[in-house]
Amino acid sequence: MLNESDLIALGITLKLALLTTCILLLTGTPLAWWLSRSRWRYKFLLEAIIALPLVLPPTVLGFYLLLLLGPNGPLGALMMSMGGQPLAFTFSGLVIGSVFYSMPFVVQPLQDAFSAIGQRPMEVAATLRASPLDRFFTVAIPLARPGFLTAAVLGFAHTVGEFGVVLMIGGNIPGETQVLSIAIYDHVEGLEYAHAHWLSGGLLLMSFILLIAVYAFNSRFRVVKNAI
Amino acid sequence: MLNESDLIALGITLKLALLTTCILLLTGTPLAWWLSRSRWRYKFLLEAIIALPLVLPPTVLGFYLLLLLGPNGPLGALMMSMGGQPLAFTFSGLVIGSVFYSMPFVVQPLQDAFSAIGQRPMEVAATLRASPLDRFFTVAIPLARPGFLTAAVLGFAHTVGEFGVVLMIGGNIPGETQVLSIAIYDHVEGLEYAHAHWLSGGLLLMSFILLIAVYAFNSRFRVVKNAI
Amino acid sequence: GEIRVAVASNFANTLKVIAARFEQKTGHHLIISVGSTGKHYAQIKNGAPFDVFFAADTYRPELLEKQGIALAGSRFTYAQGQLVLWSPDKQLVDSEARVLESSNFRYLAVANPKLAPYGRAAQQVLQKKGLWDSLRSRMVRGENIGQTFQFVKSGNAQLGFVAASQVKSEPASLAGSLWVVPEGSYTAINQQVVLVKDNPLNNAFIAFVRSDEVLKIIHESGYKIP
Amino acid sequence: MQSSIQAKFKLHRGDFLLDAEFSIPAKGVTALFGSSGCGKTTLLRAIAGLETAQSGFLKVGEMIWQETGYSMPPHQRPIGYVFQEASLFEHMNVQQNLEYGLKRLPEKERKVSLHDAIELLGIGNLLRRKPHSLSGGEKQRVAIARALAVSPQLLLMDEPLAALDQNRKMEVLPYIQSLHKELDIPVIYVSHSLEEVAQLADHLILMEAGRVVNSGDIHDMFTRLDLPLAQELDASAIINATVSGFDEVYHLMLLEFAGGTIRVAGQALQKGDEVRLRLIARDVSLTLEHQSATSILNIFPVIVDEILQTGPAQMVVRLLAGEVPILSKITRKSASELGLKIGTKVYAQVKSVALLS
Amino acid sequence: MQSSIQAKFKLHRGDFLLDAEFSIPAKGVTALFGSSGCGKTTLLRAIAGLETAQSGFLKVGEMIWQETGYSMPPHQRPIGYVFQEASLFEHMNVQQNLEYGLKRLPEKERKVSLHDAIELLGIGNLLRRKPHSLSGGEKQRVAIARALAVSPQLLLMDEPLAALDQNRKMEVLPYIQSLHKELDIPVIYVSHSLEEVAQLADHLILMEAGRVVNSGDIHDMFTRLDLPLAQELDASAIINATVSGFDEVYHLMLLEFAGGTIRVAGQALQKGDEVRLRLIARDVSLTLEHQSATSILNIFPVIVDEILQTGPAQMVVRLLAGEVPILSKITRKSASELGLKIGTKVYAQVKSVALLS
Ligand SMILES: Nc1ncnc2c1ncn2[C@@H]1O[C@H](COP(=O)(O)OP(=O)(O)OP(=O)(O)O)[C@@H](O)[C@H]1O
Ligand SMILES: Nc1ncnc2c1ncn2[C@@H]1O[C@H](COP(=O)(O)OP(=O)(O)OP(=O)(O)O)[C@@H](O)[C@H]1O
Ligand SMILES: [Mg+2]
Ligand SMILES: [Mg+2]
Repeated sequence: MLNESDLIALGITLKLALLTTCILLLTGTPLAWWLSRSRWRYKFLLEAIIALPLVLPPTVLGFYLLLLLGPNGPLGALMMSMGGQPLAFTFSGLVIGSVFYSMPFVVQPLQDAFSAIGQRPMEVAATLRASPLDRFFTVAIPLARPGFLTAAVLGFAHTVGEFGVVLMIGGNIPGETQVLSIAIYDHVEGLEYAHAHWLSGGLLLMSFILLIAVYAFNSRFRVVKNAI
Repeated sequence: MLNESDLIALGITLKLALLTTCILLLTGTPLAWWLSRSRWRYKFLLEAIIALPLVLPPTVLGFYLLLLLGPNGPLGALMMSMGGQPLAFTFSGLVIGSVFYSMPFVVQPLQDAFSAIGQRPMEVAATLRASPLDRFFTVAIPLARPGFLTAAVLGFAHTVGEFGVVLMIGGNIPGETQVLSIAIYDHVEGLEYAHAHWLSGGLLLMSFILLIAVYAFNSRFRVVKNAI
Repeated sequence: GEIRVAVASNFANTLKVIAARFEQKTGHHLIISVGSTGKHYAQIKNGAPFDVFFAADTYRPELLEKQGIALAGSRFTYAQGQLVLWSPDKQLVDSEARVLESSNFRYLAVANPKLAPYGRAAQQVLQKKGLWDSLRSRMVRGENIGQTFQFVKSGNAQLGFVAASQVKSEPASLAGSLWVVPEGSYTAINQQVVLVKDNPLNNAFIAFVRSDEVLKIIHESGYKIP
Repeated sequence: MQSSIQAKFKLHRGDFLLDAEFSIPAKGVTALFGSSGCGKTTLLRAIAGLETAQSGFLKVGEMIWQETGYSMPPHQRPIGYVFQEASLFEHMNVQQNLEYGLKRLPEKERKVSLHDAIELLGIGNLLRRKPHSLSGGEKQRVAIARALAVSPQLLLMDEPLAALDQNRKMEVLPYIQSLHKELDIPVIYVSHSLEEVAQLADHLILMEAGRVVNSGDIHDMFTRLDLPLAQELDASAIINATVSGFDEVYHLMLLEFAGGTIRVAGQALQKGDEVRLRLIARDVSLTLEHQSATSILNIFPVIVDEILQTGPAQMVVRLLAGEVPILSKITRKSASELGLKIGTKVYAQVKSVALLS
Repeated sequence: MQSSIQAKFKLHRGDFLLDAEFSIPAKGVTALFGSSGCGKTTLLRAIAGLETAQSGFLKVGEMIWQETGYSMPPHQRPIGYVFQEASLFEHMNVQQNLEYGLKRLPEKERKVSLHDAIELLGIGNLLRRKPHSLSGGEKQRVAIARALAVSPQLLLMDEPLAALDQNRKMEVLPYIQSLHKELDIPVIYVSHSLEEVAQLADHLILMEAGRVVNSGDIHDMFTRLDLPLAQELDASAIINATVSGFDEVYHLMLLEFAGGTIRVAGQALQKGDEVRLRLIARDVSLTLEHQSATSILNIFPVIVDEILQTGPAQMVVRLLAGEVPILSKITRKSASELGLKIGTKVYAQVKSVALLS
């Protein structure tokens, strides 16, 4: 049913999705926090820019990333001049592309969750000797828990399923940048439907189990508001 | 710069994105509400199922939708037997596919937003004579405002940018199911880069203006929590 | 009247020129849907309303014919793809393609052999040269010949096996270096067309495609005529 | 026959069990009194229909609000509810908060004047403000006005005045009273303050650990030595009296009750008006003789009815002033010096009398 | 030299302007008293450093917490803060809430015993519970304990006892007092209740519409007829006295103050102990002669110092009992009958005396 190359693609997919989700959470959290607290007048510009990559078709976005990161592109040229390697067709490139593309799915729910907390818990923590960083980790993040769950699930699932960007800047190199979504796509395009069904089924099952685990675990930690 | 067929594609895109977003909000809202209030033990199963379509590559998802909706598929056959038309390769088919695919981006933020409200405001409204439906519209929805914004933005942008599903079940028929994202993709594939740049630029600009308008408008209606 | 045509991405631009001609001549309008041949196959099988299908290979039109979805006997080869090894770099590609044995490049772009006939052709060429396995780690694969071209065009892959029609349609590309792969070192890339719906208008269009006028257009676009 | 509110609830909340049963008249103010955590809020919520999954029975007047298998949904119960925390709608300004319930009320059921409530609660200048910019007391006042605006047929108030200052309290309390007097709106009122209860309540429900330990008329409950109330710091007696005349020179009112005449500062009332007075037990001193040349104006003969020692040095004495029970808190020394026994005739000197209504 | 808290704040909140300046000793309890919306919470927040974008100056003891261009961040200020709404962390249980601040405190700075605070506030059985399952009063008690647990060098409390019942209040108040007595923690305490203020405060800051109208020693402030306090319903005098002996038979303590001896129930204290007493103005009656055969135990000679008419029928009289000012509220009729004038010598009968500490 699943051959070796499928398993390798599965491994890469998981690695990519996990890494991307981690990076998204790590970078998205401070960004979302800042967006939720800042009173900067032109904040809405930034908010709009973050959502913008979404409106381009993934392949096209991948195309522009390719132009940007390529040796003739501004970013690629910069990197090369600093002695770096071009990012296209590498796993790192995939990660960058995925992060860029899935950013809004992480930042927006987090921003909403942080906003919903309000000022008060942070003030209370301040009067209890917690430094800004301390209270961010011990109060803001635990209270924003549902937002983190949403952000992680959307970010992870979207990265697993996404393949336009990944295909474009990854180059579909087996063992390196060929992820499961591309493999399934290849099977469908190549009319190997049985194989595609197997792979899709497997992916769905795996994801379902993962999601169930996450949601079931989460439901035990709900913060209840004003029950009395 | 933009020719007639581009404008037609733009029209279809806007129509699709708006319609999809509306349908998503209309169906996602009660679903998210139910998810946020229900204490059903196996709720997490449903939550997982909603997020599931995300993990399949869009084209593959589209493929399965095609199998399902096509004249040989169970749903398509059913519709035919009831005297209906098969949905594949029609605008309605596009809408169904997009709704299905973007559902988690709408349901999750809404569910979070509804959960964040807590019981109290609804109880207060009940003691002020508001029926369940009344208080849902006058209290729950306004208080879940940030969630609606996030849901609408993610849902809309994702539908505009999405093209895998749309390509598969729409068939890229100009004037009918060819949306802008496919048109851009075609131009890139057809090496008409200049045209692709123009279209992408236009799409980005339009979306940017739209997003800015939404966010700027929204920032004037923020609900502030416990400021004193 | 209207004719709905599904066309493989690589032939789309050429078909648009043909369509314009046809419209001019007959006043009939062509609605062109561009896509990958695999996708079109799945769609036609599932009831897509296409009248004519310009595929990128022979396999899928054949299948449709066998399954009785396409009109038996309507199938014929409308163009033959020409494989070239191309680089935007003026110096890189020599007339013998020795560059392939050198380490002067990091990535070689090839279309996915499983999906794209150009990819299969490139595979055959490389296998003949005994390079297929050794170049594996330096090969990036495009889903179709369009993407393969973009890999090279954007400079991320230094060279790649692309279609002659692509290099031709992009005047700037001609400035680069080019090796036209000799015929015979790969199975001919026959692109076939098949009628899905039989009616006079569609037949008229097919007849037009067979006309010399059109053959000339196809040839000028970088394809060979069978 | 007088209409009544009959209730019986049994419900669990974690380890806590509310098992309360009471019957009170469906008029006047009923105070719900008990220590923190005894279940007052839970009981109030049950009455409002906000506690789900409960079994119980509730009949208000002729209407059954709840019985086995049926519970009228909260929004159909003609109640007003002031929550323990102000709970304003954050997305509406003060005016919109106030009008929320009002708008949902048919024109002809509008009896309470929102305008009056706004005036009295001093929130007229806050109407355009959002809740987040209000102070604690301001929020609470808006919440009270909002609950009043629905012209409820039963008003449920959960410590509504805790956040208000004394002066404002003294303005709001009579207004709440007037509600039930003029508009016939019964009120169930949770309070920690005996002073508030004395001021306001006609009826009292005494709670302890989820149960109703006693309920009844306030005059009675306040002066029963077997209830904990008489031992509270603020123990007092509530008596009804009638205005019988005025002392024009000194601006005093003469108030007649079964046990004598009481003089109180003020002249606002009419002859014949009924008033309620509070005699705080520690303000009532006892003498054997009728004393003169004292600033204490109110002195009348009483008979010792019951004596309870409440500490090594303290006693509470229940006195009857012509059948009307009043309390006096005195030291054991005084009691002994005066030779108090049940039946002893003494004079009660009441230093200060609070005119409650 | 005594260390002090000096503050000067000026800040806007919409239309509201806080423009407050005061200097109080950095010891004992300072009450912040004023009507709803006058800016008490805002001032307290400014002291805690929670109001941003403010200009001001704040010096506590020798430390400057804020001056132009500098503001010590809130988490570095050694304060404890009890918010007007309990504001517990919803994601932690009670125990975790209590330990949150404690954990962040170096071992050697831990002076307040969390265990004692838990005992006293009666929240020992709630430790495993989440805030959403607590009653209003329970939440507030946890919040108090949590603020105490950080062993603050300045305790800021915003109406902390509003949600507590009388009995619990009477337990918590002395505890708060003991904090500043035993651990030398100064407290700034917002309250609406003059009773609480009298009970607790050594110092008083009187606020009105965003400004400090007066601040000073509580003995002084309470008996000044030019301040609004003397006209409050609960107007009273606070006096200091020393335990001078016991009446073993009747369990009475004899308390000596400059104006005479006061007898109060109880025997808990040692001879020589300093105590504080509250004499409520309406409990103080005046006679021309020294009366006997009365249950009033405390009678002493005083001289009329000042008289203020507070209504058509009411007067407040400021009396000096051997230099110690006390207040008496009497009717105009009584004043006239007794012929009161400044300098008149009369006897003050004090019906009930509240022993405050
Ligand atoms: N954003 C704002 N716009 C206008 N006024 C404001 C704003 N924020 C606060 N205020 C006003 O500032 C005043 C002071 O509020 P604060 O909370 O300090 O009062 P407080 O003395 O604590 O009252 P309470 O006893 O009711 O709690 C209030 O009158 C409030 O309405
Ligand atoms: N989920 C729960 N688990 C355990 N105990 C609970 C739960 N919910 C409520 N309780 C308990 O029920 C009791 C009654 O709560 P309620 O709010 O009715 O008290 P209350 O009389 O209003 O007190 P307060 O005067 O402090 O507001 C409290 O002791 C509370 O701790
Ligand atoms: Mg309560
Ligand atoms: Mg306040």
